[in-house]
Amino acid sequence: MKKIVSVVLLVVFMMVAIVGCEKQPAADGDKANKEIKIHVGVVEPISGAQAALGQAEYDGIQMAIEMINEKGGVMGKYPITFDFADSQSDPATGASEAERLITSKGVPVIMGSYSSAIAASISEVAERNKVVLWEMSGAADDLLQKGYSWTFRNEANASAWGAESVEFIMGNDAQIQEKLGKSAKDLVVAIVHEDGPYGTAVADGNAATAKKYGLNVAVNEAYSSKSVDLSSVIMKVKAANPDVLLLTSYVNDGIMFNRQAKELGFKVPIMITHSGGHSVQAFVDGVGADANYMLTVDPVPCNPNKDGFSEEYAAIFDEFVKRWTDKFGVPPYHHVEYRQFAQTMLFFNEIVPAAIEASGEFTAQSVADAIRAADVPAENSLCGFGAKFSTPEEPWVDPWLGNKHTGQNFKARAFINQYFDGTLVTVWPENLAKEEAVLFLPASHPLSANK
Amino acid sequence: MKQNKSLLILAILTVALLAVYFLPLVIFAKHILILTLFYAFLGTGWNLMCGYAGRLSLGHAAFAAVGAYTSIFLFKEFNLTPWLGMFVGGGLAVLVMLLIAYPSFRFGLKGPYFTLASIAVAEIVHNLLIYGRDFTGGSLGLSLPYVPTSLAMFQFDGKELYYLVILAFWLLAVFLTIKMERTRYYLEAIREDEDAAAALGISVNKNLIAAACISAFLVAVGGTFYGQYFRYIDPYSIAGFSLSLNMALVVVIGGSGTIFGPTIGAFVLIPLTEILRMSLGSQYPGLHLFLYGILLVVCIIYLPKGIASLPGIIRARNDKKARQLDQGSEGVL
Amino acid sequence: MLKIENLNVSYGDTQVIWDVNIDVADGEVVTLLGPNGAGKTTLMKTICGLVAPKSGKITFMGEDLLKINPWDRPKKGVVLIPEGRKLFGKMTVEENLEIAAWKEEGKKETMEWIYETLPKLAERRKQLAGTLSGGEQQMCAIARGIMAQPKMLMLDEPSLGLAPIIVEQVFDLIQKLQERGITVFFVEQFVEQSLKIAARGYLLEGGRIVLQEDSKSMLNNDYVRQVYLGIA
Amino acid sequence: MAEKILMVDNISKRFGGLQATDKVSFDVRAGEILGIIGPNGAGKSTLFNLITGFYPIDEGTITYHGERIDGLTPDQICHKGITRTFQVAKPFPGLTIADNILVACLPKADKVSDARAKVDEILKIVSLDKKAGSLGADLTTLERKRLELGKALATNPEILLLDEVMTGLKPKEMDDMMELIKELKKTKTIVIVEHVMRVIMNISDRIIVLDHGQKIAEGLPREIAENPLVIEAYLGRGAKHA
Amino acid sequence: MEMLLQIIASGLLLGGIYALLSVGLNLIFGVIKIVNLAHGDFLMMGMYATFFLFTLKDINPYVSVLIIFPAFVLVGVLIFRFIIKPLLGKAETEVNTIIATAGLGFVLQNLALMLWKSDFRAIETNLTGKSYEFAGIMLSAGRTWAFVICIAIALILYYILMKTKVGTHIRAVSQDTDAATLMGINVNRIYTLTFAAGIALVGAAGAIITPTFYVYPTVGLYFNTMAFIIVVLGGLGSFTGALIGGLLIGLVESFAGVMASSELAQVFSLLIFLFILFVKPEGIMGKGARV
Repeated sequence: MKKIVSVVLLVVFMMVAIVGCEKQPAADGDKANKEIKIHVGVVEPISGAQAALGQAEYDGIQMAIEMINEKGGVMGKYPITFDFADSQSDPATGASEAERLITSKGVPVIMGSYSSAIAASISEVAERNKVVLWEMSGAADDLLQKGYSWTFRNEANASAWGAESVEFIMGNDAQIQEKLGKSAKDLVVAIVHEDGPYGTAVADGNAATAKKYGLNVAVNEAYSSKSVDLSSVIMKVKAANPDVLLLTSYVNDGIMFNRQAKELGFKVPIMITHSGGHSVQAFVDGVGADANYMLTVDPVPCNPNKDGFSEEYAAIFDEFVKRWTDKFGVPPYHHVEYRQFAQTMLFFNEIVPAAIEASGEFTAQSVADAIRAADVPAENSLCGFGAKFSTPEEPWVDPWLGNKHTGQNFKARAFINQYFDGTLVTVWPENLAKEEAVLFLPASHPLSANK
Repeated sequence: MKQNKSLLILAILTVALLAVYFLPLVIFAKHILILTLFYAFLGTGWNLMCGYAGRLSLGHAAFAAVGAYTSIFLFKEFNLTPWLGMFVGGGLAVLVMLLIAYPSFRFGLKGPYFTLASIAVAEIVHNLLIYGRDFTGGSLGLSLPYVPTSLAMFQFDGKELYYLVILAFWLLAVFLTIKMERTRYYLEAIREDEDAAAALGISVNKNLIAAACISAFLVAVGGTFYGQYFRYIDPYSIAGFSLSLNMALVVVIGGSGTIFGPTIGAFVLIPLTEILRMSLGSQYPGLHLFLYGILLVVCIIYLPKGIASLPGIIRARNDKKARQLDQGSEGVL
Repeated sequence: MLKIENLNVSYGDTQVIWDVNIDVADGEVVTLLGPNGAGKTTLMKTICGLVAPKSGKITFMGEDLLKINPWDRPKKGVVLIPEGRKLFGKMTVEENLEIAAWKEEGKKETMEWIYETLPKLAERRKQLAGTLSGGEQQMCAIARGIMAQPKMLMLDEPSLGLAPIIVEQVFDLIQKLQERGITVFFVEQFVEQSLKIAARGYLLEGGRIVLQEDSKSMLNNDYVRQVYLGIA
Repeated sequence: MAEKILMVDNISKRFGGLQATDKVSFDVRAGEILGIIGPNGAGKSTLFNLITGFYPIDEGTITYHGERIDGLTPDQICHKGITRTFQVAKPFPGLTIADNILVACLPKADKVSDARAKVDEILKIVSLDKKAGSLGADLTTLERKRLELGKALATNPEILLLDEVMTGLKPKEMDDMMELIKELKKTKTIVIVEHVMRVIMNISDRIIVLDHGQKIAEGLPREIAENPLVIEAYLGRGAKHA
Repeated sequence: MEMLLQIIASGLLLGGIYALLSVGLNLIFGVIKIVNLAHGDFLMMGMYATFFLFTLKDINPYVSVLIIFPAFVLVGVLIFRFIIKPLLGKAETEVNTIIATAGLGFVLQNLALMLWKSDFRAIETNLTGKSYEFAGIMLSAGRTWAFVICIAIALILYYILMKTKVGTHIRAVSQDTDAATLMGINVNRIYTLTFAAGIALVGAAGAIITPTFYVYPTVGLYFNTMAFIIVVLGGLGSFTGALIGGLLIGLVESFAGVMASSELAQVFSLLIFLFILFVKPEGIMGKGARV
């Protein structure tokens, strides 16, 4: 029985030996030492269910850092280093790993983190440790409704994406009148979404905006993205015979929806999808030519008209596309890797220099101050919109659902992109649009109800 | 094991683990220790029903989820301190357990059938948590409102107090297990032979249901701790299959149906997974879990009764050697 | 034919068979008697390979049986009809018989003989074995053993749980087996009836052979009379 | 005549097509040893299973000290004071012998320590004190039988139902066991199912004979031994010619 | 009315897929009586194999079954020999096989992750997205074929089990291993064979569903629970039962999905599962029923 005690003790002390008795890194940096080291933590899921997109995001972040470092680093003199951790697609593991990066590696900033659920758990850790979470993809609205002061999101919240698609339809009233013989506000709408935080938030935006315009929402159906069968969802939607389908899904279920919709003979005049599953290469690989003319709502403009960017950023954009294509053999998919690239760029090119200039140091406090003080013009962000963040004192109230968001970039918006020849191109808003939007699925598309 | 001996071991371990508290550990090491004790605690709860009574459940995450969701919901909506919410959650978990345990034991559901039923129940809870998004936050889960360190509200800024709390929970759970000597014997008897146990005046159903309820209650309390510690819960983490499986792994690898087996298992497996992930996870995605899987398989093949059986095996081997030496040239067999 | 020398068998630390020596000659009917738990079933299982001995030797027709895989022993001619019949309850009677017939040669003839000898079975050949009555099940079990065309058939308590009239039929059947040239080695609790059809008997007590005699002397043995026949 | 403490009245039990117990009635009197005999499959063990609540009875009643006990669960019946052993001994294989006995002592002990105190005493009675540390799985037949008896004794019953405690024992061991049972008789009432005629004739005060689920005879040992019906049922056809 | 028929048709086709997935599991669970938690992960491996055979060698998924089946037989034999067999026949067998196969699941999932990354991969064959139309009812081409193949496999298995010698031996072993040994059956060989066949069948199922599905390292997780539910529902070792169980669950999910919510569809099938487990644990077709 002594052995039981000894096993446990042995393990405790082994652990102490392995991870324990290092010196606590000085998390806040030594203020006397003015040497500025830019070291951040990156958390993405590269194993588990969400690994596919998590890996792509991580690649995007790495490429941005690589490009900045080639030029000597931030402001040309402070090279960026980072520690990476795998969240294993699990919120609790994400939180653990973020905590490890913060406490063992002393990072003042965490970047990441792919899913809204993981973002939610990491934001707790960031808040407790007073470390900045620069959230680049967790889009669910709830994330910033808790009054946290250390989590910042540059992108539009998910309900804004949902609002955007309805606004886009309403903006095309004349065309609808002509084609369907009824006014936009008489359209019958079906909302279908995966039941994760992101899909739910997008659908909330869909529904709230549709309600605002008095549209008839015939179906609002959630399903699990892990489901192996969507035929019942499709049958339900088909029975409602909608004019518009607003769909939010991940890649796997996006592919499956497309396949099963074809199999079940579902047809619809207008179909708008909301990023996630539809704006990535794997989707195009999965559905082939069916991707063409699909409209997607994304938080970034995809292959936009570069006239909207400053010269410097237009050059960075070109450089990124070239590098990515060279490295991976395919052009970058904007919804994932470009998004991360753009926001990483924004952070190190606009926010961090401001922080260093203001305080002479790179700490969580200085970065947070710089984010709150930032007012980045749209042309200096590859995201296509400027940056100005709400604070706990002055939260931003979204006009669709009326929720208060702190740390949200309230200049952020969503974009309408459309597939042409397998490439996603910005079609809305007009200043970044490269092509004109095709609102109605052309008759050649297998899901089209149009003649 | 005699009760006093077990209590002595528990005391030594507690003192040792308290001593660790004063070591200058980096925060992450403390985090691992907290996780380890958390799993040791859950495992101890799981062990009562699944180890002693031999009813293998792979759905205990359902009870952790009921505990965590209840206490956090009450905290958020009614500002009820989780110290009390914990008991409400535990009570609800017991109710859920009764819903499955009563018919299971009544209809004599055993072996893999019971295990599958437990998985089904956890899946149902998982799906309902997502479906009931108006109350549960759906798949995004629930976050705790931020409160600065407050003993009354079970919220602390550093790791230290969480460590002490989970140490206390673990201590109580193990202490309870030791003190439930009579029930433990009954459960073992039931596991070994239900009819023989009944013939000796042991109420099979009553004891099984009692064990199941205590087990569910402890795991639900663990769920509340999880919620308070991470300040965030979502169906995937707390009602998912992996939490259920981890509870079972910790106990089976440690030694199921023994007082300290779950603790040993947790102290071996949890630091191991964390260290594996820390050292390999970011460079080679998947490698750490790949190795972990291999380790589980090897461990189960060579130590089918868990690590706790190791001293016994070594002793038996020594005895055998000694006997062979005694027999000298006779030892042809 | 069968020769068991110094056989010792243990379950874990507990030895249940001690230095047992048994000989069965070709064509003989031999019975193994003894109280429940004396180790008779264990001995039978050891011969068939369901239990591995600790030490000792079992030879069958000059061949070392212990070197042969348990599942190959029926092909050597050693077949056991286990205690409790162990029929495949979810299979038909015919399937149960078929399964034991490992060789094609003589299969048809054997089956015909069985159906002739046991007309009840012939009637129920398409019925699931699990739905037969106890006596029919025992007959089916014996028939199944015969289908393997054994040189030596071993039966473990064939009369267990059967009505006296059925027990009689079982004993009749055993005698018919002998007429067919099959060596029979069987375990029984009906001492008197067993000794009437067997040429010789062994008495196993506490894992040891305590008596081995021809049937007649055994029937007259005081000890046997007193302990097993209840005749003071 | 001693008090009739257990009365079995007209009980029947059917399993599918098999009438395992057919309108059996008898009573058990305080302080006696009642022997139950019959060929294998006669329904002796089923009878025990019915009395101790392992199977629900189809019809009839069982009364113990004036109280109906049919319908109670096995553990409740054990608490009333009736304990049985199993024909195939059921040790708890994963527990030590001492713990086997301890488990049996526990239900009627106030404290675990009280039960523990009783263990040694019972181990001595059944001569297993030297094996206390072995696992239940590692016992010989005799030891299993003894353990079975020890466990039953540990529950301190008024009526002890013994199911074939002699089988597998050598004559010398049987004698020891018989002595033990006679010793127990001083404090307990015993119902014993047994195969070995010598034993049953020797120790029983009364005997009932079952065949095919029916009671075919009841009486003193001497009467039973001479009953031709019994001889035929029990010894089979051959006995007639003996 | 058309809607109703469509719901039934879709439900049946889904059920066919479910039944197909659980055939291999049924064999293993029914004969060796162990819970193979890595079942879904072997399905995943089968899907990857199909994917690569199709994309790299241009082999039609249905044809690739001819390659996958024997390859998986080999894998099954090795896994049985080195992982499962050492665990059999002990008091802890039931728990330990669950833990060991869970570990095996970790190994397979992460092996796939390391080898092939975590991307979703899907192939497009001439059946993908196609359907057959019958009086306004749409039948997914891929699923219809999967359904037909499932029935065919069930029939072949039925034939093998009922009419061939090895099939009889498998049934004998599943009922009583000792008696089977006494009848001259090598139980170990039958176990190996059954396990290997079970693994190969799930690998083949992977090939058959690939045209209508997609693969990624953890795709097996969802199927696992479903497959077990169906096996238990139908009754162990009963292939007609598994088929009926699969169809039942397919119908339940189809109806629940349309009438209530697709999110609740699984809850409904789980509740039915629990109900059957409690009141008729031998399964719908269990007890006395023929294989």
